Amino acid sequence: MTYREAVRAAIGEAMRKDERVFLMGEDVGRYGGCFAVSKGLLEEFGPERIRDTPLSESTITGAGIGAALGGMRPIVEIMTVNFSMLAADQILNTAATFLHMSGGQFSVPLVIRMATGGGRQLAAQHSHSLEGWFAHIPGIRVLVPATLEDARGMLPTALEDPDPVLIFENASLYNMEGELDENAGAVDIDTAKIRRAGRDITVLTCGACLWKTLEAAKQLEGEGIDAEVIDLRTLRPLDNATLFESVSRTHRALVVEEGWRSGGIAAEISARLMENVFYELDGPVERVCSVEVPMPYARHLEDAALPQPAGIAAAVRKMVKRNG
Amino acid sequence: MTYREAVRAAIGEAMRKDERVFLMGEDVGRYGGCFAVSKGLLEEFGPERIRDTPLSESTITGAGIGAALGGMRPIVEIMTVNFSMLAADQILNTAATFLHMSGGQFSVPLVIRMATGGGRQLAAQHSHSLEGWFAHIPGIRVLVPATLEDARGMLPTALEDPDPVLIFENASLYNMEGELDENAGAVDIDTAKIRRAGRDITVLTCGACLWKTLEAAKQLEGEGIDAEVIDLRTLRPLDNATLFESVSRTHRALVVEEGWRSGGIAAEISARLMENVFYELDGPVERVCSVEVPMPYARHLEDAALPQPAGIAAAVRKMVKRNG
Amino acid sequence: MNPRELLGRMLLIRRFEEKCAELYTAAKIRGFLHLYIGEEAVAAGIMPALGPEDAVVSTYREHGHALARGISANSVMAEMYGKQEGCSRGRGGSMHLFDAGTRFYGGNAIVGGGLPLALGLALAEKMRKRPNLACCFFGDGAVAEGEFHETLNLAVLWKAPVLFVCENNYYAMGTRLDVSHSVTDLSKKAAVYGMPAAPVDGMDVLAVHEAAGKAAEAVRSGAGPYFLECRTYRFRAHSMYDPELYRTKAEVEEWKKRDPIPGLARRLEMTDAEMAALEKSVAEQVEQAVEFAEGGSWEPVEDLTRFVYSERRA
Amino acid sequence: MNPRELLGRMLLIRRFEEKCAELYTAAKIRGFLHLYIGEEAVAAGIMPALGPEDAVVSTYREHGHALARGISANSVMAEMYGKQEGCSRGRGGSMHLFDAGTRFYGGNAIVGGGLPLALGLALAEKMRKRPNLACCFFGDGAVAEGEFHETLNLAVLWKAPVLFVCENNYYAMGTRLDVSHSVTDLSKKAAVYGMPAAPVDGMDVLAVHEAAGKAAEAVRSGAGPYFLECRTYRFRAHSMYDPELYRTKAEVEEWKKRDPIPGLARRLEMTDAEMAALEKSVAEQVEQAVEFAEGGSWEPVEDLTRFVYSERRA
Ligand SMILES: Cc1ncc(C[n+]2csc(CCOP(=O)(O)OP(=O)(O)O)c2C)c(N)n1
Ligand SMILES: Cc1ncc(C[n+]2csc(CCOP(=O)(O)OP(=O)(O)O)c2C)c(N)n1
Ligand SMILES: [Mg+2]
Ligand SMILES: [Mg+2]
Repeated sequence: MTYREAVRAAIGEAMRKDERVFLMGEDVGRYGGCFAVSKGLLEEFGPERIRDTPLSESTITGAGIGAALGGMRPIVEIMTVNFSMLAADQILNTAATFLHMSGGQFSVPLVIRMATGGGRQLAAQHSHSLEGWFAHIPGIRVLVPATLEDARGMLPTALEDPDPVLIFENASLYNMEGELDENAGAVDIDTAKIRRAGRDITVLTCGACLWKTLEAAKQLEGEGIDAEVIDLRTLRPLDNATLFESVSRTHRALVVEEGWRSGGIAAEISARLMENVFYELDGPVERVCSVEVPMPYARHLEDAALPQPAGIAAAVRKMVKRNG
Repeated sequence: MTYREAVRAAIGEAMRKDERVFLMGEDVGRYGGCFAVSKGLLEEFGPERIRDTPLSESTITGAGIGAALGGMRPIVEIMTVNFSMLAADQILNTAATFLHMSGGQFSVPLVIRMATGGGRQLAAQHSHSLEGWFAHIPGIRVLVPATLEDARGMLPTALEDPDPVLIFENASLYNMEGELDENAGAVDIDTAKIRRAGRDITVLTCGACLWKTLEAAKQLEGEGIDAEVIDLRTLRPLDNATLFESVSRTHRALVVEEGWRSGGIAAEISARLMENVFYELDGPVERVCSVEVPMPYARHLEDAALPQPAGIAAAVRKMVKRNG
Repeated sequence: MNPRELLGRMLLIRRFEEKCAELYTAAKIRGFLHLYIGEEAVAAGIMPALGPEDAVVSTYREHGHALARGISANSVMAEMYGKQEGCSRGRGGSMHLFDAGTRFYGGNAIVGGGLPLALGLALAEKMRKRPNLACCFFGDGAVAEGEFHETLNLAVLWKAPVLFVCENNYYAMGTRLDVSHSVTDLSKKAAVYGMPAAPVDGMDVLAVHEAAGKAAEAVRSGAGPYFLECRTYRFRAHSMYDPELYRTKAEVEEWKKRDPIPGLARRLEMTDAEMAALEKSVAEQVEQAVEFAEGGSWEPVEDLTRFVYSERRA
Repeated sequence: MNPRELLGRMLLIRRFEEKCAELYTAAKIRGFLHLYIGEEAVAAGIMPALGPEDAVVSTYREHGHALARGISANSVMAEMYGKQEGCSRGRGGSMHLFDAGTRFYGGNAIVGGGLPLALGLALAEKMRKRPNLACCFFGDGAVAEGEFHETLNLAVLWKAPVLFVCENNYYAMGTRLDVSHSVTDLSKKAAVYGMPAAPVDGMDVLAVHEAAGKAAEAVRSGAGPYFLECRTYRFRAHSMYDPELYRTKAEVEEWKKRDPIPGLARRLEMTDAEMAALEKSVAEQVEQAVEFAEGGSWEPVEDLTRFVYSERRA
């Protein structure tokens, strides 16, 4: 089973279980989804519930908010995060504020899914990783499923959430193969998870970078460096407890993210570690992020712009040696 | 002279000096500007150069990019930052990427001004401070004039910049009175400035929070605490040198910003201090930011949500005592 | 609804807002205050066409909509005061009146931002096979926003039961209709999406009332959305900060001759005594509302971070 | 431009892109690749109406626009390869062809994103009192975006010299025209803003050529924008990943009968020998372009952060 199929299974099951759930977005129906995620769902559920829309990101998102207020459980697919800026107003000014402005009267049980990430030579307008940036906004929840289990299990939990949830699926993961339990289902969307236990350093990451980090960790293992790898899973709200506990144990932390460095989620985590476990740190928390450049098309430049296992390993090595 | 008049003088002078400069935005002309900033300019320059637009934030911004590419020096006014989300796509995907995507052929000498900030009981959709958030985007420059001098002097320098510059004017400053030299003119837009020298702690801030911080510093002075106050002025790119030098001297740092805490500019500064002056720190860098809540209307709740001098002073006190 | 009731509603809105203006000067009400004075015939004329289960989406100039929808003057006034007895607990203020009981989905301070919401609410009604519609108020200025275009297109494509009510008061802040729009006949703009669209005299509550009834019926029949352009005028400034540089006093006076309230009173041949009685009952309501608001309480500051997220999972 | 030249341009675009498809399979070209095959009559027919000082704003399906505008096949191909000899230095790729020399303001990968740009470019020409126009290409899908509405309104309000060229190929990815638009007559949608708007057979380069000439002249006369809807069809998939589930082979075949290239060749009564000569010259250009790209160089990785900001102040 692939990550793509895990997402598809999650959507299908949710729609079978709850007739309030429907999917809408550009090319989710006849086309089968830009990344073939929703392929076959139109045939099963029909065009009312697998709803193709025109190119109108802002209105699709706003209509999702309205439908959620009206008692439905919409899943809005914004084809990719790159187009989410067109819907930014509805997300920040309406979805995120509605419960509050109404003094608690109206919650917005809306799920917005979007593909995110670079690495496929799609250049400056099609390679963003803005999930960490969206995590700035109070009133929404931000999920980053990195595993098949989370791809399968975060959506149903998100649909149970009374508030708006954004799910970012890294497009480079759709083809990832793996095993998934027959009974795999809803998972929690509150906690970070230790994907590899270790003693020497905590590496905090999410999404596609989880796999790059695990690759780096494996390499480091051969060199006698034992890295703990934490999958953040939820970028808003962050699971402080798990983060702080781990770093208090390993005394070193590196944050790896695919977003641009300045003002990304890595900065926030670094700041929180500073505030909360400063006296546990053997050295400064460091960051490996994307280089702050609009993504270049050329392969070698794109590779250099994105976090890579080698760079992650090098950063860890430097940190562990520094205060070895 | 007021801050408002300083901005107006800057616009007027730029337009007199360079016929490529023009101002466009909602109600900049006949209405005189939502905050009366452009009052009188229509009479002087006429409707071609003080150009009223319909409510179309995305297209106004995009047209500004186009006009800049076409040889003009547009100043686009987005009435307030709250509406900038409607223009986010043009800013992030076009203005910020154009030079790069074109391999250096086309730069975008566009200035976008917007009013920012809360504190006037305008509630959840009209009180944002997103300047720190915008500072995430490579390819743009982000300015936050806090003083009359900067209100007067940053605009002309921004207009000389070949790349897109965003200027955030905190609306609560427009009525601020002060002296301004007759010959006041262009100022640099690269450096942070020490607004109050001090020994015990560095407080880094910008915009309207500068004044709250200076108020706190005054209060602390009476208690024998000598705070250095730095006005960041430019949020992208940050003036690392000034920041690091100061904190290396005082060994303590507090960042104060009006934006929401998670993922704001304060987080980025904290992370940079961590990475660069960790071994100089006597204790963790702390943050005083807005509480992460859509802004409530009621006065007492809004006051509690925003950074206030008392809260800033309390944070400093705690930090200085901790490792006194 | 009979014409006398319509008159009563308009008068309530008028006097309520006059009081608000006073209270603003007294700093009891803060923030932005956008008065509806002059436009009362629209809210008063439209609302009777809606059923209790219909959804309403409004703007920041929504006191009139809220009162006409039946939200109590008490809770609206308390909201303006920022008291927790307000219809949005004091969190929203003048621009964000909300009421679950009447399906009033708020004052929205983002121009045009409510349009997609109404589409979604209507879609929900349709998918749930309920006979309700969503009624969406917005101004002439909002018509220039991209979301107007996107929403009208989708509403027709999906045959969504939306009643679009454009309150064309000829200005968006200081921007005159012909500075906002290359073609000022807004009904024509709406008709091009393939929906029925008609202008109506927004200073004549009976005309609005009739047009709304017809429009709502058409929407409920399943034919899809309907666009009503109510041509009206605000007698007051855009908000309390507006020096009104962009229009002449003479223009305002000309429109005031068409004031919907005395206009209807004349048509109904109301006697002085009848008018006085009506004024008195309205004044009592407004006074009561002020008393209620004055007597209200502040939400404890410890509760600041409530309502960012729901307190229970759905 | 004479019809034979138009034929030559169309053929160059066709063969160039066929080669690109091949090179994509060979992984020499990466990322997204959106082929224009079938739509060549639009680019070939429009461009001759433009002067060298006019500005052009394009989409991600812009190889045809770039070549017809006169950007060399060499530099376009090198761009596809990601080489620094490419027209965007290898930073842009297929979706972001740029060329200052011909005022080609790029491939834009945000649908509808180029519309405001063209408006601004046109405004600059007007304010600078220069006689040039901005020509803006976009698809039927883009017409649904809010920016379409905003831009057309403003273009008329400002009498901006924009030539809007809508390439209506009946699909936006897999979304058929009538799923995108409540009213599928796109010229009608544009006309409502108060500008001349006309459909033209986008499979007939001579018709496009004539219509473009007329339209450009009208724009240059100072009358404001003009909207041309070129009805056309893409013969290939949306991009290289598209399994084309949304349309039938028969539909595609039906349109192929109207292929603009053999169509024009027949009308010009080209002999086999003439066609062979033309093919040969085109093949040489394409081959040369591939050689040029192959021989190009990679930008040093140390230069990664160049072009985020300008290297000099203006
Ligand atoms: C997206 C957005 N842009 C700008 C504003 C500032 N603004 C508030 S009201 C207004 C005018 C709106 O005019 P119209 O839609 O005609 O409504 P009216 O005020 O006349 O009732 C403007 C520009 C806003 N609130 N939202
Ligand atoms: C704002 C935005 N939304 C979605 C996409 C993804 N996308 C790329 S092309 C396309 C279809 C555009 O159709 P149309 O405008 O008709 O142009 P065509 O591809 O047919 O030439 C879509 C949905 C995008 N690039 N930009
Ligand atoms: Mg209006
Ligand atoms: Mg198309």
